[in-house]
Amino acid sequence: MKVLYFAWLRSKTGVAEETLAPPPGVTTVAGLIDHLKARGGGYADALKDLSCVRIAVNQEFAELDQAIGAGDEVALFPPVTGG
Amino acid sequence: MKVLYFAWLRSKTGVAEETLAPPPGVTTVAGLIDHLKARGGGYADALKDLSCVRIAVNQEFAELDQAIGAGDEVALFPPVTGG
Amino acid sequence: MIKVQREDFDVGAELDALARDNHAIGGIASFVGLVRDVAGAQSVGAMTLEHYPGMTEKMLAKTEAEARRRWPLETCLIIHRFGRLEPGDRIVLVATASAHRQAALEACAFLIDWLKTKAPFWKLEETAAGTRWVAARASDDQAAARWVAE
Amino acid sequence: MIKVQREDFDVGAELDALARDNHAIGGIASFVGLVRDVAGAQSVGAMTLEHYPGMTEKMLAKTEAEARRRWPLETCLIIHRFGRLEPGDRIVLVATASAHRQAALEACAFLIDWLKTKAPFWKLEETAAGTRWVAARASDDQAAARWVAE
Repeated sequence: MKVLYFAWLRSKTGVAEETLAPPPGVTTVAGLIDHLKARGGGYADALKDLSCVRIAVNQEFAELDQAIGAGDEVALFPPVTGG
Repeated sequence: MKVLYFAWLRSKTGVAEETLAPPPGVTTVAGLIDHLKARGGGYADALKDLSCVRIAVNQEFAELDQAIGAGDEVALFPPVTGG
Repeated sequence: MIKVQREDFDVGAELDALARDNHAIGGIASFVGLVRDVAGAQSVGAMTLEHYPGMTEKMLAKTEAEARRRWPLETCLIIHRFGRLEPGDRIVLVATASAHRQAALEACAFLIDWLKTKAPFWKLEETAAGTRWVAARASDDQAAARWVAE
Repeated sequence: MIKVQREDFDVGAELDALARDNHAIGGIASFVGLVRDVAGAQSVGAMTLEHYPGMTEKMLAKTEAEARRRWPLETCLIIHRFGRLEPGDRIVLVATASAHRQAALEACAFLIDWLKTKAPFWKLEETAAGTRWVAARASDDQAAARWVAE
């Protein structure tokens, strides 16, 4: 599974992109986020307030309950500010 | 008094602009139009349906009851179609 | 700013000039009206735009002033051509610049809607069957009227 | 058409290209977004636009498709830049061409409103006090939401 971080989520985690093998039991975005928060440090800080976090799975906007698997690309980022 | 005609009012009257001394009794745009219609021919044809005629006095939109005098510029034209 | 002219205009250059050196501008909305040619029996070869010199400038300036009164614009431009124009030719440019995009977009729509019913221009179309004066459209009156209601 | 690029663009040339040889077009509406510099303590020196390559193109293409579904557009263009930009620099161009001006004007407003909340771009501003990520604005969500309600 590929996980991408943008804007201040990238700054806080210190990672732009990582490939990880999600542990058994991680079947949704919510599960993945709990897994990442458990790493503590920048991850816990970046993900502490999910109202400020937006999610895309395979480059489409998604919600916390979206099912994900090993082949998916999951992106975590703040609300967008383009235009 | 200067009277101007635009678009098909000009085509019908055959006149773009004329200077006339309004006869006594012509004190409003309506009075002027009656005076012009009485000339018959192209004037009567151009002014027969006033729902298709717009009026400006001194380059401001005006209504039939607008008071006019010798020094005024009166324009008669169809609804505008610019832009 | 108001320009009434026979000559064509350069949209890119006009928009660049609007924003130049004013870093308070966050967005420029614009509308360019073109001579349209409807294919078929009603096909238009060209048209001639007649106007009322003097009143035209007055009405466009009033329209601009009203837009500036209603929205916080940094600047505002109306260019309207007259004379003979062919299909694809530019007729009119309205452009509005503001710190905020909604003000620019709304003021731009307002300017073109008002101009359509208040600026003394008349179109004479050339068709295969001869020339004809374009009739005013009720939809233009309705479009202008919504800015009064608001 | 969608373009996501680091380079600047030429608004006049882009608009000309949109209308070229299509005489069914009666009007082109456009919006250009610029880097704004608010004077004072919050003064912005420059900003860097980060985006999500791949998803950006996908979301812009979806936004264009939705505009074409809702309005009778002859053509439609979105250009969005990324990378470091300075005050006065162009960020985005949206342009819509239609036979009728209301369709062009409404679709243009729709495109920029949707893009503001759906295209994955993030602004990092440089100020005297350091860099800061620009926060999303509730007004942008409201502007996008009105196109759902309609």
